[in-house]
Amino acid sequence: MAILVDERTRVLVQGITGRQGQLHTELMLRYGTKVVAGVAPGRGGSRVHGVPVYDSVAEAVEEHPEVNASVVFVPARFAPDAVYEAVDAGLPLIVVITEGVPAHETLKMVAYARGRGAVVVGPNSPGVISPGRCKVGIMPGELFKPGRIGVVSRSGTLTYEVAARLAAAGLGVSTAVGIGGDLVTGLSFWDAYQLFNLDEETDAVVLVGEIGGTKEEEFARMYARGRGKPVVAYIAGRTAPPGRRMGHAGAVAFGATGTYESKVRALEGAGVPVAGGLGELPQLVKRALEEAG
Amino acid sequence: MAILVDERTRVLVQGITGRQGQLHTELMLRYGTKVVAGVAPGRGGSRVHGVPVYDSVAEAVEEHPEVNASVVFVPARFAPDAVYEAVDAGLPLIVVITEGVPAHETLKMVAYARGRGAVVVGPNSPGVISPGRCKVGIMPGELFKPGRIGVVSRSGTLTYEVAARLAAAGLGVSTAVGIGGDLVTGLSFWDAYQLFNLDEETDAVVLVGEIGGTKEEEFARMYARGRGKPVVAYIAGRTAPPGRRMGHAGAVAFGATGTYESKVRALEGAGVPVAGGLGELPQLVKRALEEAG
Amino acid sequence: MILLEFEAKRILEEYGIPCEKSVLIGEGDADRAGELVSSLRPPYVVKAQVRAWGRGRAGLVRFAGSVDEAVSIARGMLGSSFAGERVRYVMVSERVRPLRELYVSMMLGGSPPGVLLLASEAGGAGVEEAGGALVLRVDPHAGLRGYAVRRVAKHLGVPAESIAPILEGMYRALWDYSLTLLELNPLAETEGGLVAVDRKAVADEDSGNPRLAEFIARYEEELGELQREARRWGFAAVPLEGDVAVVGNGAGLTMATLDAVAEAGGRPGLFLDLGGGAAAERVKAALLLALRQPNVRRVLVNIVGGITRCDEVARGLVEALREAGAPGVRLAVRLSGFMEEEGRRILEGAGIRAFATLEEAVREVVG
Amino acid sequence: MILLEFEAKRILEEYGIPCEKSVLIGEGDADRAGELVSSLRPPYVVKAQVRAWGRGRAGLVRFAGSVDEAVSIARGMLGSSFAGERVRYVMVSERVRPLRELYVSMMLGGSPPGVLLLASEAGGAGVEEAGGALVLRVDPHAGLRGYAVRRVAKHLGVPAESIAPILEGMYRALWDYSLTLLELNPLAETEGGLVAVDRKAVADEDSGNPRLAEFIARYEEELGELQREARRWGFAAVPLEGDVAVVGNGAGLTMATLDAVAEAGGRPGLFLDLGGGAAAERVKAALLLALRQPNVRRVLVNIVGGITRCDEVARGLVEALREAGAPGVRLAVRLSGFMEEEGRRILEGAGIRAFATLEEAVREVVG
Repeated sequence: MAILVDERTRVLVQGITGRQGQLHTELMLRYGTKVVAGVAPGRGGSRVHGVPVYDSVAEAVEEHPEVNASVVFVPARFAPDAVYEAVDAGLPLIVVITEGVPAHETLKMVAYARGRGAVVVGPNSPGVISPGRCKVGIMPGELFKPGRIGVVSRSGTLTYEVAARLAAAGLGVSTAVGIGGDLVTGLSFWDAYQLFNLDEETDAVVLVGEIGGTKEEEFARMYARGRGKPVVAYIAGRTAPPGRRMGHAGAVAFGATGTYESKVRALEGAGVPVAGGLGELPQLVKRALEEAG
Repeated sequence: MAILVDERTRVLVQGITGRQGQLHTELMLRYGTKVVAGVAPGRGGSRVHGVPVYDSVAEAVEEHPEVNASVVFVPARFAPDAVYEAVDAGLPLIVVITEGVPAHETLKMVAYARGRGAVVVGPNSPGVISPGRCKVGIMPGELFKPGRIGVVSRSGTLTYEVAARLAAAGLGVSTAVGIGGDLVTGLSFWDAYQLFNLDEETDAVVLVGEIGGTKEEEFARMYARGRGKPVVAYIAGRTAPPGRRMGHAGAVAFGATGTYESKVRALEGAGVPVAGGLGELPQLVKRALEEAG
Repeated sequence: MILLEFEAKRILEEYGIPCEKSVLIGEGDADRAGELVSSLRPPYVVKAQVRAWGRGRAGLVRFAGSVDEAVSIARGMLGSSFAGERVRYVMVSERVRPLRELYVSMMLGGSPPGVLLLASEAGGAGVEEAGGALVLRVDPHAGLRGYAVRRVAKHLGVPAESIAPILEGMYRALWDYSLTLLELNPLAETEGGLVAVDRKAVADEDSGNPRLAEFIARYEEELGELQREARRWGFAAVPLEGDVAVVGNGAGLTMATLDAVAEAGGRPGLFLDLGGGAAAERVKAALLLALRQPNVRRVLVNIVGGITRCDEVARGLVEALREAGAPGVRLAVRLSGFMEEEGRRILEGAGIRAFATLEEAVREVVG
Repeated sequence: MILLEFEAKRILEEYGIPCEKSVLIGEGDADRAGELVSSLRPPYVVKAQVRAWGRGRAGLVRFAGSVDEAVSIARGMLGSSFAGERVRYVMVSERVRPLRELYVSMMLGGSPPGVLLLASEAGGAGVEEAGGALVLRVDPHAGLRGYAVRRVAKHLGVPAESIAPILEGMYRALWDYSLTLLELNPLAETEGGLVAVDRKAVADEDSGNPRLAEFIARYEEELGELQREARRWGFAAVPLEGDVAVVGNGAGLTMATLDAVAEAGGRPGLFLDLGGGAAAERVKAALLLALRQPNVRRVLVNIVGGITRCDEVARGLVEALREAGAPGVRLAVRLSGFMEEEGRRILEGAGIRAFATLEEAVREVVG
C-alpha cells in the first residue's frame, strides 16, 4: 500500500526538458518509477531519456490516460500555471519540487486544487518516496530502506538524514513525504498523517518539523483531538535566532510565533514525544512502537 | 426518495426577518417544511413565526446541527455573502431565491461552493419542492401533486403552470427544481437530471427551458453522450425578439446564441422531444413513459 | 445590455488590444463628418452603431473609397431604423485587409459555470456554421492561465506571444466591466499582427458596476416612454409589432403566453412581465401602461397565482378599466392558483370574463 | 522580510486605516529632529525602528512629554544596536490614550492554507499569554466576507462599521503587498474610534512584487558583506555570535547541525545553507566566505549527498583550503550519501579528516 505513490503510480514530468527535469527523470526511471510522459511547451514530439514529451498536459494525458501523478520542475514563475494545468487535466496528485513560488500564489493554487480533489505536495518539496516501489521527487533513493515507518517532513536533506538513521537502527520507511519548506504548502502534516493512519503498512509516523509558521502547532491541535498511530517528532532550529530566515522560506520565527518552544510545547502537550536531538529519534520510534504493541 | 429535499430536510432561512423571508417562512412551515432556524445579522435572539433567529449561520448551525439546507432571501447586494457563509458553515444545499445577483459574483460563489461540495440552486430560483414532503422555496405548494415526474426549470410561474397541467393529466411530480432565471446559476439542467436518474421515485423528467444562454444546449450535449431516463422539453420564447431581455436576466438571445431554434435543434438532435406548446407537454410525457415501458 | 460597437472598442483599446483606427460620427456631428473622416486613411468601412445583431446583412456595414463617399453613406445611415432602433452613431474605420479572419470570444456559461473561451480559425460571417471551434472553460478561480493561451494559439495557428495580450486583455475587461459576452469577429490576421476589426459586448445590467454608468446612460436615452415607465414599476416590458398586449406574472410564463398567442394566429404587440407578488396598484399600472400603447387593441392577462394573489390582480384590473375605459379594446384574463375563485368573482362583478385555462383565454383574445 | 514599523504604517495609511500622527527621524535628520517633532502635539512616543521583535522590553519604546525630551531620546536611540541591527530610524508619534487595547492580525497559514485572521480583546504586550483569541480562516477564493467581519466585531465588542474598513484594508494590503503577516497590536479603542498605534508586517521576499521594491532596497542597505556575498551565490547565510561556522546542504539539515553543535556545547558563529546540488566552485566559495568571517575559528561542514555529490563537495573544500590556508581554523567534514567514498578519499588525500556521522564531526569540531 504505502501512501500517495506506489507500484501503480504513473508519472508525468512537467518541465521535463529543463536541467533538473532531465536529471531527475533519469534518476526516477533508474529507481524504477514509471515515468510515462513529460510536458514542455513548444517541445512536444521530442523525447527525454526515452520519455515522450508533449506541449501540454491535456495532450500528454490524452495519449497516456494512465497518468495519475505529476511532478513539477518548472521555474517558480511558471510553476503555478503548471499546477493549474495539471489540476484542470484531472490529475489527482501533483508534487511540486520548484522553490521560490510566491506564498500568495501557492495559497490560491492549493485552494483551487483542493476544491477539485487534487492533492498538491509542496512547493519546495523533495518529493514522495515509497522505498523500493516508487519515487516521485529528487531524494537519493538508496538512503531509504523499505519498512513500516511513515516519515513526513518540511525538509529535504534532513529527511534523508532521518531515513538513514532509521535504516541504521533497523527501521525502514513505508513512505516518506516532503511537504515542502515554504510557509504555505499543499499537503499538511495532518493530511499526511491521516493517510498514514489508513495505511496498513505503516505502524508509526516520524514528523520532522522546523521553526517558523504554525504547521506543527496545527498538527498538534488536530492530533490532540483524535490521535491514531503513534507519532514521534523532531524539530530543527532550536538554536536559530528569531527573525532570520533559515534557508527555507517558511523557516523564520517571529515573536512568539513559530518558535522551537511553541512547537515542542504544542506537540508534547498533544502527546507527541519530541526528540532532543537526531540521535534520539530512532529510540523514540522504537519505544513508541513497543508502547503501541 | 425524491431529489435534493425530502422529509429529512431541515431548513435554515437566511434573511428571515425581511418581508419575503417572513412570508415564506410561514408558507413553508404551513406546507410542512421543517424550518428550524433563521439568520439575520443583529437580530439574533428574536423569533419569526416561532423560528429562532441567529446573528450568523455559524451560531445557528451550532444550536441546530441538524440543519442540512439553507434558503436565501437576502437582498442581491448581500446574497453572495450569505452563500459563502452557508458554504463555510458546511451546509450541503443552498437555495437562492434572490433576484439580481451580479452574474460574475454568481460565477465565483458557485465555483466556491462546488469546490467544497455544496450545491447552490439559483440564484433567482423559485426553489425546490418534493410535493407532499418538503418545499424549500416560494412556489404555491397546492399546484404540485405528488408523483413520479421530475421537473427542472429556469422559470417560476411557468413551472407552476407545467405542474398544474401535469396534475390535470394525472401526472404527479417527484421533485420540481427551479434552477433559476439568471444567465449563471449553480445547479445545471444536467446536474438535476443526474440526480433524477439516480432517484428511484422518478420515471421521467420534464425540462422547462427558455431562450437565452446555452443551458439547454449544454444539457443536450451531455444527454446525447449518455442518456438515462426519458426527458421531454418545453422551451419558452419562440416568438421573443432577439437582443431583448425577456424578464429574466438570462432570457436574451444574441445572434445565433440562445435562440429558440438553437435549443430545439440541440435537444431534438439529442433525442429529447420538444413540445410545440404547453398543451402538448403532458401527452409527450405519457408517450415517453410508455416508450420507456 | 448589449453595448454599441464603439463602446466595446473603447474598452478593448483601454486594455491595449489592437483595433483599427476609426472615428465616431454622432447625429450632431453631421457637419464635422468630413473633417473627422479626413483624419483616417482610405479606404473606409462605414458601420451603423446598432445593438441588434445582423446589421451586415441589412446593408448597415458598407465600404467607401473616399471621404465624400464615406460621409454620404454615414449621413444616410444616421437616423435610419434597424430592428426598432434608430441609428444615432456611425463608425467610420480604416479598412483592414486581413490575411485570415479569426474568431475569439469569451462568455459566461458552461457547467460548472465559468468563462467559456471560444476560438475558431473560421472567423467572419461564416463562424456560426463553421463548427470546429475550440471551446475552453476558464474557471473563475484559476483565471486565464498560460496553458489555455497556448492551446488557443495552437488552434488558431498564431504565435502565443501575439494572442496572449489580446486574450489577457479580454479576460480582464470581462471582469472589470461585468461583461457576459465579449466577441472579436473577425480578429484579423494582418501583415502587422492581429487586429480586432469588429467586436460585440454584452454587459450585466444587474452588476451595479460603476464602470458601466456611461454605457447605461446612453442606453437609457434610447428607451421609449414604455420602457421608462416599466422600469419605474419594476416590470419587464418589451415593445412588439402586433396588437395583442401580453401581461403575465413571471418571465417564463409571459414568454410562453406570447408564444401561445402567436401559435393561435395572434400578433403580440407588447411583452409585459409583472414580476412576482404584484399588488393591485401595480397590476393597475401595468394594464394602464399596456392600454396606452397605440398599437395595442387586445390585452391578454395570464396569472398563475402563488405569491401573486388572483384577487389582488382582479382588483387592479377592474380599477384600471374603470380609469381608462378602454373602448374598443378586447380583454381576456386567465386566473389560476392562489385566490383564483375570489379573483374570478371580482372580475365577473365588473363584467370581465375570466378563464381558467390559457387556451380559452387565448382563443378569446385572438379569435 | 520583516518590514520596519514605519513602512507598515505607510501601507496601512494607504488603505485608509486610522493611525496616530507621527514623524520619522533618520540618521541624517538629527538637525531637523526638533522641527519635525514640533509638528506633533505632545505627549509623544519615541520608537526605534528595528526589525526584531521585543524592542519594548529593550527600552526602545519610550514616552516623552516635550519636544526636547523626544529629540533627546531619539538621538540616543539612533545608531544604537539591537539584536544585531543598527537603529537607522526613529519614529516619534503622538501618544494615543486607549480606552481598550485590542489585537488584530492576519497571516498566511492554516490547513487547508488560507489567511488566518486573529482577533483578541486583550491586545498590547499581554496578547501572547491571554489566549481566547478568535481565529478565523479566510479562504483565498471566498475573500474576507461580511459575516467574518461581523464575527470579529462581535468578539471584540466594537461596531461592525468601525472594524470593517480596517479589516478590509488589512486584507487588501496583505494581497497587494504580498504580506505573510500584518499585525495591529495594539489596535487602540479611543474616544475618536479605532486607531492602529503599533503594527508589524512581514513580506514574502519570493513574491517578486514590485510594490516591495522600496522596502527591499532599504533592507539590502542593511546587509553586511556576508549576506551580500551569500545572496550572490544563492546561499542562505545568517551571522551568529559564536565561533563555529556551520555549513550544510539544505535548510533543515543545516539547522539540525547548528542545534547539534550547540547541544555539544559549541557556539555557532555562522549558518550557511549551500542549497541543493552544490558544485565544487560553489562549495569553495562557501568555505572561503565562512573563513573570512572574523568570529569564525572552527568550521563544520555537513553534507548529505543526494543531488549534491560528495566528491564535488570534497573538491571544493580542498580548493578553498589551498587558497585560504586557514591557519588556526579547525575543520571537520561529515560526508554521507552520493559519492561518499570518493569524497572521503579526496579529503584524506589533502589531509582533511572526513567523518561518516554527524556526531563524530561535531565532537571533532567542538571538543
